[in-house]
Amino acid sequence: MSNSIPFNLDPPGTYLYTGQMATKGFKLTRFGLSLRDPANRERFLKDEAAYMREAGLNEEEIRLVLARDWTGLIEAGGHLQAMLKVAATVGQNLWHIGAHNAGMEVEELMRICPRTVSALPEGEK
Amino acid sequence: MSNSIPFNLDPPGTYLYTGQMATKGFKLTRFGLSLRDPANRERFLKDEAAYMREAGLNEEEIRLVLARDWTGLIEAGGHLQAMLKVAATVGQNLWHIGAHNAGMEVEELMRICPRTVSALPEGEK
Amino acid sequence: MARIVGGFGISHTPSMGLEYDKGLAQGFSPRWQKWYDGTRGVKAWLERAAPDRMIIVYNDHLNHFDFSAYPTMAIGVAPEFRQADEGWGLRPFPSLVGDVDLGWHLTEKLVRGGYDLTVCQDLAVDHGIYSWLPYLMDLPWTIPVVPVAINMVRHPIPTSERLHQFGKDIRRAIDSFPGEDRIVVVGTGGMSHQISGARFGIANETLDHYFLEKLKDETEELVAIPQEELMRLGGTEAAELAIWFSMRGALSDKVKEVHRYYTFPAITGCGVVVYEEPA
Amino acid sequence: MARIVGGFGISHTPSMGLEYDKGLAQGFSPRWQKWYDGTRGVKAWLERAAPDRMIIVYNDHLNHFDFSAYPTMAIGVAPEFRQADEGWGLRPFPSLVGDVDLGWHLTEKLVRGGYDLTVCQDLAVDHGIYSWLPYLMDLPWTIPVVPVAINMVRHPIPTSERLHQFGKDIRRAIDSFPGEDRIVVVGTGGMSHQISGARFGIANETLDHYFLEKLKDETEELVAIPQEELMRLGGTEAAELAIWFSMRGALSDKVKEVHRYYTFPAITGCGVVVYEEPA
Ligand SMILES: [Fe+3]
Ligand SMILES: [Fe+3]
Repeated sequence: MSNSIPFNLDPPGTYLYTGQMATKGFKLTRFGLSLRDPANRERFLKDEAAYMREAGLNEEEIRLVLARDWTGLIEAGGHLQAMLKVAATVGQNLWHIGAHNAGMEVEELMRICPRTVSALPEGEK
Repeated sequence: MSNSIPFNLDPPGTYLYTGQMATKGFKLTRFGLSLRDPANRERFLKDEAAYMREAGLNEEEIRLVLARDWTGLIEAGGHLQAMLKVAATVGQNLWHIGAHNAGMEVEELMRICPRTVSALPEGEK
Repeated sequence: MARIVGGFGISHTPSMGLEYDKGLAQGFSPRWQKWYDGTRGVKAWLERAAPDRMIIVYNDHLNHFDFSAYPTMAIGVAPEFRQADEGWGLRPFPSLVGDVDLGWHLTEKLVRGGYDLTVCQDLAVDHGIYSWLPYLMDLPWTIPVVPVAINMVRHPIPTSERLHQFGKDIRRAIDSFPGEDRIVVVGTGGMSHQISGARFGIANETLDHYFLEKLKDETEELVAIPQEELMRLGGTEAAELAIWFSMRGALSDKVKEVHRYYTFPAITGCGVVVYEEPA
Repeated sequence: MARIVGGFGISHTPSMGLEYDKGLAQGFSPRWQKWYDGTRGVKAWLERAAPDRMIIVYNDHLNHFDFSAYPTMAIGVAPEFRQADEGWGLRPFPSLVGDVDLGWHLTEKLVRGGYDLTVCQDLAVDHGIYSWLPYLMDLPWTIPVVPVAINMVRHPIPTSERLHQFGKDIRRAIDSFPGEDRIVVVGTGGMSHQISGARFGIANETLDHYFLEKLKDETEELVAIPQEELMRLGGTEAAELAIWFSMRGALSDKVKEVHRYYTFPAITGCGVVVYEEPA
């Protein structure tokens, strides 16, 4: 297995998005998705904290966004697709999120991707 | 069978709300439901035709609303529940819609309701 | 393991709620007084049953959802469910307390079991629940609820067979819900009535009594009645009776009927029946 | 009677669409050029197949729906479906033409047949469809489409068995659709990839080839693989492969594979396979 990618669904390798996560991150996800609207993107960029407070985020969630702590945001229940809207709005992209999640620099991650593994369902070869 | 109520689902006795009706009356229904919001009710009452034009209704639909032609509106695909919001906004209620549908005065309809019938599924007595 | 201790089927109509508010303020009309009196036994039973959680299968009337996206089956999973403004302002009642834990548990079991639920983390509830809850449960409302909304406003609607099976699968899902909680399942939908077309006001009390009589032990016979037949005889809105099958399906064969009442105050058959599981 | 003339399964990713736009404007990157070349056979087949209508089973990525009401299965029934703004503006493509007649026909058959579809009369479509349609079909887009969106963004998602059966039931529904129309069914979902967590970028080409190899004749074997296993080996987004089963289920046992291509340009397995029904 290259890059020692584990074949399991446990964090920090994988954050499975479940109902419990959706409850925990409801406001965070809603906030991220609000940035699908160009007018909201503009308002957010003018004053990030104010926009988030209005969206009902708590101080910890606001801190995570301001710090671009993508891993913390995903752990807090922000759905990846919603956090991706936040990243895009602040001039980052999926690679920034991935690099933060994988604990490496963007360039390093881009260099090692695709991270080839080779395995088939049990009983197959 | 009292009031000669027919045991079938054909118009004008019954207007079954199907997908085709929902397509035909999409804007009309959407307009009616917009009046669930008090602010919209106010705007509508200020200038009914203008509000409806903004909601994308065509001239015939606007005419039907202005005429409180509840039967015509239902035939045009306006869902009863949505037309009920229109009625409530203009100071009418379910009885006005029912009386218009049944072709009688409100008082007359109220007097004969409940319009008792007695029948069981086929094969039962 | 959690268990279902009983359930009830009950009609709902906007007037049922509005007349109650009016009655509290300025005295009840005799037509409606009967209904509120007739449901007191349900309230007493509910206090005895002492549920820790409730599942309410009901239907929305275009008061929350609209046709941009109208779900055939939607489950509410949120800490609270506010009251929907039906177009004439809010009634003086608080939000429902939502049951997030049971909501996700049911979602998991039912979606993986073949129900294509739309999961609502934000849901406003209309007279489908608000028209009867205020006189069946004292304030403050503390028992957490999982509301399940079934499409009854546009055809096609789900079949009676499916709604009955849905109840059975709710029961199976409860079997694997951890803890010792007592759960009550409610099914609510109008009995005979029709509120549009020239057949406005049709009232088939015979049909409603027949339904209440057979629901407990001759369920399959009722389920087999084509929904068209229910609408033909009892008015289009009588199709909502199919929702009661979910409640019935969630209960066992051994239930005892502990309360039943029926009246026809104005343009809708108003009925209720309560079933209790053996201890 | 209408009939299904074939179908295809295809990956989708946002970059697949964005790289295409960039490529048109300033030349294609070699990584992506391969993919656009590899899909030319699909375009040629589609022209030969000359469908009158198309059914596309895909998934939304929180670009239209949100968690206030996220459907497990939603069907679009409207005259047109606009493109969703995914957060970085619209791409220069028109709306899809919607197939209202087939949409309601499928809704009727499928809801009455036990699928709890959320019916969307207003629906914006994201890269689930827009990332591949522009290079498989010349403008103007005139073939009316019924889009069906499957939840893949939050667990629980529907089982592979159900999605496979869903395809079979689409086929049955088509059998009763009047006319002589030719219908193509598409299933689109990512192949191996994972775009969050420390496993970001996982690429299991072995798994993807295995899937493409078995989909036609050893469908049941693939359907039996737990979705957890697909995610464990191919990344969480590999669960979207289950959507391909709906396409496969809608086709007969007699289909011929007429095109297949696979590459791995960046962080997602990009594959396509086309099946044609015998004439
Ligand atoms: Fe109702
Ligand atoms: Fe996808």
